[in-house]
Amino acid sequence: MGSATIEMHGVRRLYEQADLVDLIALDDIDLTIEPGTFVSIIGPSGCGKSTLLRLISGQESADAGRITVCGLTPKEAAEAKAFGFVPQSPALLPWLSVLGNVTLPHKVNRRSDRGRPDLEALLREVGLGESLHKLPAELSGGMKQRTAIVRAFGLRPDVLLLDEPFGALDEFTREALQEQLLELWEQTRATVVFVTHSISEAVRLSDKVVVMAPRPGRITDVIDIDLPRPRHQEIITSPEFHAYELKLRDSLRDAFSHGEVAS
Amino acid sequence: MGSATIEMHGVRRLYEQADLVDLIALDDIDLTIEPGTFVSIIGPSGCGKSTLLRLISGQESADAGRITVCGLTPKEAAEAKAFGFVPQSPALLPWLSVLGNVTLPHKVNRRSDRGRPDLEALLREVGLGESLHKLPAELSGGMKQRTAIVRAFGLRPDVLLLDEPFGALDEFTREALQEQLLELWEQTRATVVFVTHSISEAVRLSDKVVVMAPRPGRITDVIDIDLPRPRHQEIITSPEFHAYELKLRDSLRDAFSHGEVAS
Amino acid sequence: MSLQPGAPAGTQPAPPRRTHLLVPTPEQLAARRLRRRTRLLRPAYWLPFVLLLVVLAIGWGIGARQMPYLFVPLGEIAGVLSEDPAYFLQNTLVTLGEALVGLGIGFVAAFALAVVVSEVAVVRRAVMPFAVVLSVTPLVAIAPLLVVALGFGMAPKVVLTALVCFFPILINVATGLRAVPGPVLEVYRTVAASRLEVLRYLRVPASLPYVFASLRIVFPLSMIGAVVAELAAAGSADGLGSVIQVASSQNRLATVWAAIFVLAALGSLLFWFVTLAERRVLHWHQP
Amino acid sequence: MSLQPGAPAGTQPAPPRRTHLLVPTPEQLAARRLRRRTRLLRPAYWLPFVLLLVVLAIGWGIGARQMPYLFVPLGEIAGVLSEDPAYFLQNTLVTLGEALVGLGIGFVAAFALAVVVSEVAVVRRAVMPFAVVLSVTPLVAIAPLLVVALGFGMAPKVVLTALVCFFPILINVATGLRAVPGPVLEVYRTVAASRLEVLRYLRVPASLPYVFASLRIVFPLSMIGAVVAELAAAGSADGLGSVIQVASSQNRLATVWAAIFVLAALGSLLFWFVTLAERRVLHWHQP
Amino acid sequence: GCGSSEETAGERGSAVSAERCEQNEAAGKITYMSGYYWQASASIMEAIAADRLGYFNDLCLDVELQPGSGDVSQNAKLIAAGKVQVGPLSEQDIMTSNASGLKVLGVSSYSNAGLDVLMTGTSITDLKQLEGKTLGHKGWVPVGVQAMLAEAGVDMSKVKQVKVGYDPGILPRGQVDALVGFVSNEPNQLKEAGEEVTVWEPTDFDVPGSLGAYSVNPAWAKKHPGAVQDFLRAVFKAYTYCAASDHVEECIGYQHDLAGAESDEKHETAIWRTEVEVAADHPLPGKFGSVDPDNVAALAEVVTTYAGQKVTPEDAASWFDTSYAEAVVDDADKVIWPAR
Ligand SMILES: Nc1ncnc2c1ncn2[C@@H]1O[C@H](COP(=O)(O)OP(=O)(O)OP(=O)(O)O)[C@@H](O)[C@H]1O
Ligand SMILES: Nc1ncnc2c1ncn2[C@@H]1O[C@H](COP(=O)(O)OP(=O)(O)OP(=O)(O)O)[C@@H](O)[C@H]1O
Ligand SMILES: [Mg+2]
Ligand SMILES: [Mg+2]
Repeated sequence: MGSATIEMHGVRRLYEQADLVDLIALDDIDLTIEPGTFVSIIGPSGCGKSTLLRLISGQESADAGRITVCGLTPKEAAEAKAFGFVPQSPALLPWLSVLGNVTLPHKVNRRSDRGRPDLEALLREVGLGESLHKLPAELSGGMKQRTAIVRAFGLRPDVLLLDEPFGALDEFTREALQEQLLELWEQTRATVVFVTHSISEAVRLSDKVVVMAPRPGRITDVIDIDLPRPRHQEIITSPEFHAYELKLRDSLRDAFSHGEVAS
Repeated sequence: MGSATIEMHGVRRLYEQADLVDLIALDDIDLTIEPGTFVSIIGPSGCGKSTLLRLISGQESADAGRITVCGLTPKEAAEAKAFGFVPQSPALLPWLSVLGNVTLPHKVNRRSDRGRPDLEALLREVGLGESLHKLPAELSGGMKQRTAIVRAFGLRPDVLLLDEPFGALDEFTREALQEQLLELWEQTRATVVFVTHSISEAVRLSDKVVVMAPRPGRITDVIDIDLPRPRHQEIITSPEFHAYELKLRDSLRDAFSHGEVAS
Repeated sequence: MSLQPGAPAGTQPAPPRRTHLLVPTPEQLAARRLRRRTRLLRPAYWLPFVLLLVVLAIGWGIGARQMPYLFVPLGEIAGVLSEDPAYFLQNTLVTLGEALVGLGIGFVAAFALAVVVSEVAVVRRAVMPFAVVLSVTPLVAIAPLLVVALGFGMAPKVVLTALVCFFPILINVATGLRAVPGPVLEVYRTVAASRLEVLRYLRVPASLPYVFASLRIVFPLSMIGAVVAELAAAGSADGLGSVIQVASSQNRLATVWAAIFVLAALGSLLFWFVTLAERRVLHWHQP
Repeated sequence: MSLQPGAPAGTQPAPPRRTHLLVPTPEQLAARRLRRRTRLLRPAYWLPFVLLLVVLAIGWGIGARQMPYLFVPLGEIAGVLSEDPAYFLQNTLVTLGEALVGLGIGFVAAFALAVVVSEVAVVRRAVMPFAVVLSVTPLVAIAPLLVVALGFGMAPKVVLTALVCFFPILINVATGLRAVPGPVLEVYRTVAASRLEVLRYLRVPASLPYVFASLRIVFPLSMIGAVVAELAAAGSADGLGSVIQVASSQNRLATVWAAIFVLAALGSLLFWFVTLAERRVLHWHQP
Repeated sequence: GCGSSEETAGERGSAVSAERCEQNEAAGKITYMSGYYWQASASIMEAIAADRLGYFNDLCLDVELQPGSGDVSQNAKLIAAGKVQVGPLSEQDIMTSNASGLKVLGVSSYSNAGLDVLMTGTSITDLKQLEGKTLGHKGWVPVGVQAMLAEAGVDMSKVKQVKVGYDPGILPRGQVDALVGFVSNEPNQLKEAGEEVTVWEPTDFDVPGSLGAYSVNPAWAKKHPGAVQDFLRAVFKAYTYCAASDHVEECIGYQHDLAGAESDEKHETAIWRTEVEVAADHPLPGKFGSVDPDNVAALAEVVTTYAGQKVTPEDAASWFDTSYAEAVVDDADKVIWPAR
């Protein structure tokens, strides 16, 4: 299958509220994500970022519009094991070691056309070589999140979905993990959809940043980030980087005021 | 009593670990905080920031050195109800309304020399006027955290201690709350000790930033922030602000590499 | 306030633009309302239950024919109940009274001990091992002795019921009193709240969900305790346990089963009652 | 990797600089080790318990003098136990055997039903109301009927014990199977894990802490169930319940109390055994 | 017979013809359940002795002894359900059981005297004095005692009835003023404890009863009449053997082996001696071990009056069959041994 295009046309998603009124969580979403690109999604809380990921991965169905992943419906793509997913919390199984947590998805994901990568090597690469047999409770927050990332990468997915994976980490740990994420991505060149709250994180990582606004959840802006790769840490002190940050900040402020968002 | 000086001399704090070895959580801390100043403490995870706050507020005792708050020992200062505390999570009581949560500390804090401020007005001031009688479960994260801040300010404390109060919020909500915190502080001019992970937050808020490093927990740098007040949101796009950010980043990077910190 | 975020969706009286909400037409709304209201009336909800009920009733009927000295046709049981409802009502009230008084005493004792135990380490270390021993002792075996000690009437039944209910309440409440999150305790410790204040304002309210969990266990349990006491220890011949004993000694199986059914129904009712009360009282609590 | 954070303190073999640790001198270390090892031997730990034990024993002695038809001097009870330990041992083994077999059967049945119930909504809606009814039914009242249906020997006792243990296990396991956090489920749903795989790899392991919680309840409960069955049902004259019944009919109070003490001790032992096993098996779980 | 004598018991089939031995074996395992554990009462003691003396074996009967819990209704259910083939049930219990649908057949008894008695303090000299006082029982007042109280003119609505446990000490302690018991049990216990009580026996008020009665599952009895006869033959022989003063100690020994070290030999001996004595004092009008039809008719009336169940004399007669017992006792009231 290789890397994958994601296409969304006129997608809408409703949730029936307790008062029987339908909440429009996503409205009129048109989005094409080129194969192998790194796309960030940024927007205020409640603008439908997580809902968007759930639609792409086929966990929920759209109420209107069309979504395809490599030309398949999301459900078919999931059956074909196209996805890797990294949630906000690492979501590791407390009774399995780091290695066990990383290998378990393979047990339920035996796809004929790709072998299992050397997961131990991958873990060693992100600095978990000495922690292969530790339990999650013995790990720091950053180590847990790295395990969750390797778990997703180890599947060699066509599409990697990340829902605010670094939200709970401190600034420096976060930066270190961003770097590792980029390196892994440059090896595999999967299509990445990355949800974040952080402006600088979005600029640092992405080819393209999708800005969303809430009420109803919609796309207000798509900004291309033309910074050279590989992007190392020093890049964030450069004026170009700062300029992109300001641009994104302005765009986001609009999204916030439009949405009259809750804080 | 009015606003208060905090003085620490040669303070050390040990924790006995499971292997019977003592961990030096804080070592040789010398720090004087002038009355009415806003001091931020920044440093990697595990460098002893929370421990420092617990020592100042008298919840734990130092194993060596001397701490005074307004000339009193921390325990005496707590008895004299000198402190207000805002933890990382809002820590509201789920069975009390917003107003109930804010007034309860007064029931246990009847100090003769200060009346109870108009808490409803204070809540209205931070935009919670329509939510006075709501339960915490009905509030957004930002609204909860504002309630926690008013709970501490409502005590009119001489010393306000905040332990990463905005860690769980998204970037824009965070900025809005920073602004409100500054306004409240400018009204009362309490001495503030503010723990944070965020460089830009430290620069935006503080008169002085204390940089700490771990293993053992210690102070590596104290940086004065000479930016004019009141500082509104626009300030963060200014070049002076950016320069302070870079300076703090460098100082912090040293703290990280010195400490060989866990992520 | 320069950048004051508004309240979240649905909580403001009437925001100017509500295009994020798709208000249904009155007809749709009526349909949805009906659908929700009649949710529990939909066959998918009650049909499985009713089907199993029918299967069990048929099984019972076959059992009654195969083993007439064990099962009794349901019609006969219903007949016994409808023939003299006052008899069953009166005995039910006796048992219920014993159960509730015993539960009340057990609750007060267990709650008080839980508070002491959670505040005073010395008492905890002294008492808790005995509480465990008490919980694993088959109190049925002690019931006859209790009658000897306490005479006839309600006393021994109430004491036995209280003992049966004691341990689950103690354990749950002791856990609940410790359920105040660390940061909350820190906040109130920095304002030098006294132990009593922490207990009153933080620990006791925080323990309520645990209290209700224990009540869901001990309300039906108290009925069982009272019946066991009546069966094993009885004094006067009142109460459903005595009804069972006497009827069973006279081979009036229909009466035995009628009493058992009444007990099961009453226990279910108490269970459901606690669940309902919990939903009312703990509206702030989402498990 | 340009900025690869190291492992946290204490987990690396030997970091070059460890000034953040204050390694105590060998003497200090020995003292600390002794202090920790002997923690449970310190009077502060055992003295309250022993004091209460003494108080209770004295109270018992007074009770024995005041109400000789109720309490028996502890010496006499010890005498009965030491006179014929084989008799108590043999009867204890009988009761324990009944209890454990019943528990085993109840566990397998309840666990299997919990899995079905948590996977199939139709079965849940059909079965759960009856499970509640079963839990509030005083099974003691049914015990004599069970003997008639199942004959002598272990069968009725085992069945009663299984019934007693059934509900706590069902409720706990059904809760435990739902205890997989949402994000974990999402991760495995995005790789299209089958229901069976989710059950096997996620739900069943996640339910283990709940399984142990239920075992802590039902291990001692199974002993109570077996004793109740022995008390209420005819059959062989073996088991501690029968010992209590016969001795009590012959007014051999010392034997009655000896059997009750043996039961309480055995129940405590089972409780403690489960707690220990839990700590072993669930080393990954911190409550 | 197989040529064995009374003295050389112990060889399988030694007291029975080969043909009858085969028939008895065809009856399969016969479960006997006692009335109340291994108490040395009539209808329990001799069953234990018959087993230990090898009488069942001599008759090719495969008998398994089970201890009962003392719950009469449960014993009746077990016999009716065929879980138990033979067991003690008093004649009045046989009537109440049949009246409530449990089919059991009465086949024997030792006496028309009942064992249920009422005990009071010595200050009670007339049962009428019990009005306004408390009477303790173990769940219900036996019909014999009820009939006796009625004979004495006691208005039962004026007597407070309470259920009590096994400890008879509550009578001398004054917790109850009268206590229902067994003539052989509680009075002996209290005497041993040095307490003085008055024992009121229904027999003295001409109230009918029964002692040591056996009942069987009717369907099984119909299929294996020979086995029923030979079971009665064995226990009757054992009863006669153990009733002899010289053998009491031996038989109590057998009982003690089953009941275990905790059993009080002195008390059990007193129970056995008392019951044998009552039976000897009130012999049956007919053959030893049979059922007295007049007694059955009288009991039917008592049951109808005091147990609230309508039992006509005709019904009652149909629930008993005295032919099994009569077939194994000769006209001199001697048990026919070996079987013919
Ligand atoms: N299962 C659901 N049922 C009802 N409403 C839902 C559900 N899931 C999401 N919503 C609503 O849909 C909107 C979008 O939710 P979503 O979780 O996608 O936002 P988000 O952008 O991921 O927010 P956050 O940054 O807080 O994670 C919100 O208003 C939310 O309340
Ligand atoms: N009660 C305690 N017992 C033992 N060790 C402790 C205790 N509290 C803190 N420590 C240790 O002391 C060190 C400092 O902890 P502290 O919580 O003060 O760090 P921090 O700077 O607040 O970290 P974070 O940013 O993660 O909150 C850490 O190594 C921690 O493991
Ligand atoms: Mg989200
Ligand atoms: Mg901290």
